Parts: sequence; structure tokens; C-alpha cells
Amino acid sequence: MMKVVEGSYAVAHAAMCCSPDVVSAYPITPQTHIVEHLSQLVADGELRAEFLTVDSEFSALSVLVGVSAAGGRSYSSTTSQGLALMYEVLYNVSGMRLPIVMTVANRALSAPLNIWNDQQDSIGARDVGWIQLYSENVQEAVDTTVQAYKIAESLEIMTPVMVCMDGFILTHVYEPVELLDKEQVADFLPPYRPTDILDPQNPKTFGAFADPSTYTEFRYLQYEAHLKALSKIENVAKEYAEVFGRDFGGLLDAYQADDAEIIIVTMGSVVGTIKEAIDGLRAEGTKVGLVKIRSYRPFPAQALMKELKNADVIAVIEKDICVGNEAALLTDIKAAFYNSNLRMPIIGFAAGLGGRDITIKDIRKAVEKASAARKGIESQFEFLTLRKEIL
Amino acid sequence: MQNLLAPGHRACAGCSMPTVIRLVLDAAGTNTIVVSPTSCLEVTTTPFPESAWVVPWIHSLFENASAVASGVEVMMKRQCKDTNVLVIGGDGSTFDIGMGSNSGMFERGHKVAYICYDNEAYMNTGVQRSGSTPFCAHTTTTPAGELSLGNPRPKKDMPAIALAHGVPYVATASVAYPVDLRKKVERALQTQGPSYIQVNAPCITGWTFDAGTTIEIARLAVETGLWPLFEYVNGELTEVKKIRRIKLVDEYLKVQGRYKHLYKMPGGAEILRSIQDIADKNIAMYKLVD
Amino acid sequence: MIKAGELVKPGSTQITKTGAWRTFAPAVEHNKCIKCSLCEIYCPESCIHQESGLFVPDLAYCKGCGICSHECPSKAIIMVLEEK
Amino acid sequence: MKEIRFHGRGGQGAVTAAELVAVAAFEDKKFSQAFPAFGVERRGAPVMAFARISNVPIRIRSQVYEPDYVLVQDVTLLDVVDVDSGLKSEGMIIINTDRPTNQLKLKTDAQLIVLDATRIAMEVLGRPIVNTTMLGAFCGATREVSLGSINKAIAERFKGELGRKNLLAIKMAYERVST
Repeated sequence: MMKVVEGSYAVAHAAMCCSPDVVSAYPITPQTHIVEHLSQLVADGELRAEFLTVDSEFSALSVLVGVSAAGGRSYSSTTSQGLALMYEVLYNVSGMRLPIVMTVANRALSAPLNIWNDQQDSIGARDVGWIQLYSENVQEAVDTTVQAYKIAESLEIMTPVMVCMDGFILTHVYEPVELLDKEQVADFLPPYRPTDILDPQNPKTFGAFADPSTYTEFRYLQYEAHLKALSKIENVAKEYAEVFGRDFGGLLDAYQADDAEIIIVTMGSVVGTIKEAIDGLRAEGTKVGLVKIRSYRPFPAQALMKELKNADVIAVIEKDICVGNEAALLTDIKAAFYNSNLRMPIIGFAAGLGGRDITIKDIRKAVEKASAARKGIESQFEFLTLRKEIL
Repeated sequence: MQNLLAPGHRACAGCSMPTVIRLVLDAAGTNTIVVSPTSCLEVTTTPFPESAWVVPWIHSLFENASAVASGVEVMMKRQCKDTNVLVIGGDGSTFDIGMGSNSGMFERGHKVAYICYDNEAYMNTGVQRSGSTPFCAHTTTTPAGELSLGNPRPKKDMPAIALAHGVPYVATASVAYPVDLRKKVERALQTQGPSYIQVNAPCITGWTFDAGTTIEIARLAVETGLWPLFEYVNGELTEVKKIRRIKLVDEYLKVQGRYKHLYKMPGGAEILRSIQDIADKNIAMYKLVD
Repeated sequence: MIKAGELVKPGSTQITKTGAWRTFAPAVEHNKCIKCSLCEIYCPESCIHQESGLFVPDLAYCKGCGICSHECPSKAIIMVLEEK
Repeated sequence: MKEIRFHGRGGQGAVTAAELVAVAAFEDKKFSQAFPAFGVERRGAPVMAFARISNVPIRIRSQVYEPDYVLVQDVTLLDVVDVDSGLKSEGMIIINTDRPTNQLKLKTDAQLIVLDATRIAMEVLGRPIVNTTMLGAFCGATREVSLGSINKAIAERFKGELGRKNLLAIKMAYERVST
């Protein structure tokens, strides 16, 4: 049933439909509404799960290590500083191949303290071995939550997933959302049945330490699981579309990209605003298109090349900055293209940092710069809206 | 005695920690899941692809064993399994880096028995000071020197911290008193809620003493009053192990390399007297002598 | 052979014979033994077992720490320099 | 697409008002979106919220800079916030006030609607919470959402006696601006 609800409620409802055994939570803006809603669902008896209020985000994810190793399905949600505090556990979860699903309500990192949206938090955790899926709107965050469990728990993947949704912009928006049906989700998502769990009847050692003679192979297997996830993510999205009738793309999604001369690449909620901008620009005769990255990890290099190969110029707009270099997605795309025969200019823009609004005007500015770059790149990376007057 | 810790592990010859684990597991039995933080215990018992653990065991990180155990305990409860959930960790994770997650586990009231094998410093990394290191012991980060007589601070009172959380079963134990240790583990496992047992566990490498004397050193800690054996149930002191013939701390200190500077350096004698004061205080407080 | 990423089997350190670490080996004079079992209890290597009523160290694992000898109340175990 | 900006003070329910407009519009078979101008403001501080109503799915996620409608829940905000900033000249601003209109010092050419929502709220709800009352006015003055749908949204949000009182407040405001 479609209903106007808050993004956080929709995602909490989706998590509930996945029937986690345990939810652990530590409050942090703008994630709080998600776990508040979940605790209410537990209090009302709609979700028969254990809800643990823990001492930190570090413990929130650590608790789930125990739950997952003991054979339970688990859920948590965090953002920003909380995700940073989890950093050590993030590696541990992926290294132990525990298929935990966590919503990241993307938010900027301190200092200076800022509670608003950008994606520096999850981008900073791009190398921790988790699959990262980004959502364009609330519905996609809902649908991706279910897909995430299916991907994470499939035995050939066994890799945790972060479902990234822009903080406030998606977590606090009220918009029409098709709320999921618990039974339909149960049909789509089989129960979690890991091959090994902590069980006195069949004792196993989890988390042994590996010396130089074996560590590499553990990492290789994770690397391989991510390669396998490339097709898994596509397949699960297709399967989901067949059952639920909604398709936001697999690894990526394209909008007006087929004949586009300028293609914008981006992730997250700014996709909608860019689509609006593209419609305006197209009406004026500018051939602009969009490729939305859903799966940032694993990085869909091949799929991207296929989608972008006919563009004259590529403009990457992203809500992160890798201080000391440029921005993450820009670097990744350039790296993916280097050994190919694709040689169009690729330029990048950091935008929307710390919650700075991204308007259609801003998108048009980026498109103008991209258009000019066809004749030669002036700057391959810049801050899209920089208030030079306060520098 | 059940052997739930297999031989072939890589602990130092003369280490007390494997004996502590063996005694704890013997008391707990096979229907047990153990969570361990990063420690000597972890690296010496689980070198991939081997494991000394006969019961299911999980290691995640240095500072999260209590949180992981909370998750395991919740899942056992959810599956209506009456499985013992134990944390076995060293003092570094217990007293210092894991304090936050320990506090959370205690406060949430999980039915987890937390066993700290306390060797009074970070031994896994090479004998650095921890919050558990006793007054004026030498460690590699509190070395004796012209301006230093070793660790300048007293040992953190971790049992008191557990008690302050309302942990219903709090006890100290010693590797030298296996019957007492086993009994306390059994009581901890019968407790509805968290329990905390702090076991004195001498480290031959970090404390430096003669080969073969590991257990004797632990016994001396008890007999001098420096390691009182007590038990608190629901916040009440319910049991104290009386000492038949109290010994001077000197007997305990002089046989350990970590205190040898106190016998050589100016000011050492005064420190030795104040360590005796610590023991005397314990003797009075816990009425260790009849 | 266990493959990378698989979970480790219980008690599998037994494939490593730590007896090679040893310099001194325990020698038990069984006639002095009072069967208190303290050697078995205190042994960090879990390697002293009762065999037909006698306490016998498993030299495949014994690291020669000497705890059994030191703790034996009847001095039935002595540590002897091992010829290798 | 119609864009609405709500001005209020923290605790006055501006965000709830935006949410209720979105719920009501959807009830009218339109697409809608509502979101707060996210801040760390506490009770009493000036806050904003936005809503969009459209016949097609709404994709844009930037804030509202050129609203069709502005709702001001507290006239004292006029002294500190440019409430009519970007307001379309063919648009409308609805202000809760008992001040004479010539004292409002607005820069906009847009149609001005004033009503003493506080008085209605005090009479009906017994509290100076005007967000629902203002929705009645919005509904009556703009007809962007139907009264029936607003009432349904209110009834779902506020149960029992509180819901009944809010419905009455909405009706009074609706009639006041409609006549």
C-alpha cells in the first residue's frame, strides 16, 4: 500500500519486514528516527526482535558480530561519527564474512561539527570490505534494504551491506512510499541459514588469527566475493523487480544517457534534482544524461564503461572530498577508464558538503563546465559551490 | 579433568593463562561459548588453521568482547538455548580499552560470565603498563629510571567498578587456588545476569620469575594479602578466603624481576613499605586473618 | 587441509607438537606419587594424563616449564636436562 | 508543481503542517513531498519546512527558493526572517496575525491573507498551537488540497478529542478565509 510516510519510518518498516532477530542501536542524528521507529515496532509487538540499546556505535555493531556468528539476522543503522567509531568493527565484520545489513544515513564528519548530509562518512569506509548501495529516494532505500539481505546472505557472497541514504534529505522527507508486505518479503528473502554458527554441538573457532602465510588468501576471497557480487546485485534487483514491480537499477541506472553528449555520474538523492535539471536542459537542446551509481562497492567498472562509452565528456558530481587528492568517485572512474580505449574528458565536482543544498542552477553550472571541457579540461576537479567571499 | 583446551597452543612455557582457561572450561563444561578479545590468549590459542579451543569460540576485536558476548547471549536466549556464554580476556581489554563495552554489558544485565585473567600489563605487545599494573611495577612503558620507580599509579579497582554497575556476582580468584576458582566459575554461571571474576595470572615473561614457580608466585600474591580472594553476591561481601599464615609482601616482590629496581634504587625501600601498606589495608578490610 | 576463510576445527592445535620447545623434561618417580593430580591440574599444556593410574606427561607437547615439578607436594617429578 | 514554505518557531509544528499537506495532497491523488529545513534549532527558534504538490512524481530534492505559497505561523518572524523571499508574485502568503496589514512591511506583490489563527487555536484547542489552524486557512485560500483530505490527514494524526478539536479549528479557519 502506498502511503505518505517519513523516510526513516519507511526504512524501519522495511527492516522489520526482513524479520531481524536483533536490532542494536545507538542514537545519532539523522539516524535516530529509524531506530526510534524500530523500537516502537518492537514495543507494539509488530516486530518480534530483540532491541538492544547499547553504549556506543562501536558496541552496536559489535553486538551484531555476536548475533550474526550465533546464526541470527541482524540490523543496525548509523551515520557519520558513528560510522567512524565503528570503523574497526566494519573490517572485522566483512573479514569474518558476517552478512550484517546496516543503513547509513549519510552525514558529514566533524570538524567542524555538522549534522547535515553529505557522503564523506560512507566514502571514508569504501575500503572496509562492505558492499555499499546508494539510494536515490525513500522507495529505493526501502527496496534496497530487502535486496541487501538477499545479497549479503547468499552463501557465495557472505558479505555485509551498507544501504546508504542521504541523511535528512531522505531520512526526514515525507513522500509517497509503497510499504512492504511482510509475507511477500518473507517469500522473497529466505531465512538466514549460515553453514557455520557458534554451536556447542558443533564447536568451531571464529576469528582465528592469520599470519603472512594465510592472510592474503582471506583477503583474496573477500575480493572474489565482491566480484561475484557484481552479478548478484544485478540479479537480485531483477528478481526483486519481477516480484515487487519496482526497479531502480542493479549496479547502476541511467537516465537519458543513450544519446547524451554530456553524462553526469553521481550517487544518492541528488539524482532526482539532476533528472529535473536534465529535463530542462534537454528542452533547450543540450544533450545531457545521467548515470546513477547504485553499487559503489563493488565498483561497477565494466558496467560504467558500457554506459558511458559514447559520451563526449563525463561530469562526476559527488558529496565527498578526499582531502589530499580529489573526490573518490572521480578517481575511481578515471582509474577504471585508464586501461581502456575511452579517452573522453572526465571532470569532477565536490558538491553538497555538510548539507549545502544542490540546486538545479548548480547542476547547470556543472554541465556548462563539462560542456566547455570538451574543448580542453580547464580544471579536472573543483568545488561546485564555493563561497569565495568567506575564504 | 576435562581437557577443553587442547595442547599444541603457543603460550610461553610456564604461562598461567592456559591453566586458568582449562580450569574455567572444566567448570563450565562443553555447553559453553567463549568470546575473547585480542590478547595473548587469542594469538597463542588460535593460529589459523589451528585452534586449541574445544568449545565454540569467537574473537572479534580488542575492545568489544562484552558487546559480542551480549549478541551471542541474546541469540541463545532467543533460541531458548541454555548455553553458558563466557568472556575470557586479559586485563588490558578488561580494565582499559574494553571498559565501554564492559560497562554496557554489565548495565544491560546480560547473562554473561566475564573472566579476566589478570597478568597486570599488556603482555601480548611486550609488557606495557595497563590500568591493572600494580604500584611501582616495572613495565616497558613505566620503566625504572633516574626519575622513575616504575608504574606511578595504583592498580585500578575493577571489581569495585563491576559492583558499582550492580553486577550480581563479583569475585576474585587465583590460578593457584583451582578449587576456589572452579567453584566461583560455577557460581558465576548460575547467576541470573552478568558476573565478573578477576583471576590473578602471573606472566613469566612480564613479571620475570624462575621457571616452574608460576603457581607459587600466584599463591604468594594471595598469602601476602596483595590479592585477596573474595566474593560479592548482590553487592554483599559473602566470602573471603582466610590466610592461615600471612607472609610479608617482600616474599612476593623479591622473586619478581618487575620489582627488582625497588631493591636497588634510592627510595625503593620506602616504596616497598607502601606496598606492604596496600597488603595491610586488604588484610584489615577483608579480615583475611582470623 | 583447511582452506582460507573456513572455520577452524576444535582442538586442532594438537597437530603442532610443542614438545620441541623443551630444554628440561619432567621425569616422574611414580612410587613417590600421592595421586593428588595437582600436576594435571596446573599443567598449562593440558598434557599430563592418568594412564593406568599413573600421571604421565605427554612429551609431544610438554614445553618443560617445570610447574608440575615445582608444585608436586611429594617431589615425585624432577626436571632433567634433555639429550636431543 | 506547487511549492509551499512554512515558517514557524521550533515547537509550533511547522514540520507537522508540511507533513499533513503532503499526506492530504496524496489523498487527493496527487504526488507530494514534505521536509524540514533541517537544523539544530530548539524550541522557540525560527524554523522552516517545505512541501511540494504535483501531478507527476516529484524528483527534485533541493529546498524551496521560489515558493507559490508561504505560511507564517508567527508574525514576529517577520522581524527576523525574510518570509516573502522568492515568493512568486502570483503566489500567496498567509500570515497568522492580529496586526493591521499595513504594518506587516512585506516586499512581495503576492496576495496577502491574514487571520488570527492564535485566537482560533486558543478558543478551540486552548493552546496557541496554530499549525493545523493555518492548514485550514491554506486549504480555504488556495484550494490546493481538499478540506476532506486535510481532515482525513488530521484524523489519522490526532486521535480522539484532540483530533476533533483540530478539525474544528481547521473548519473555522477555512471558513474565515473562504468568505
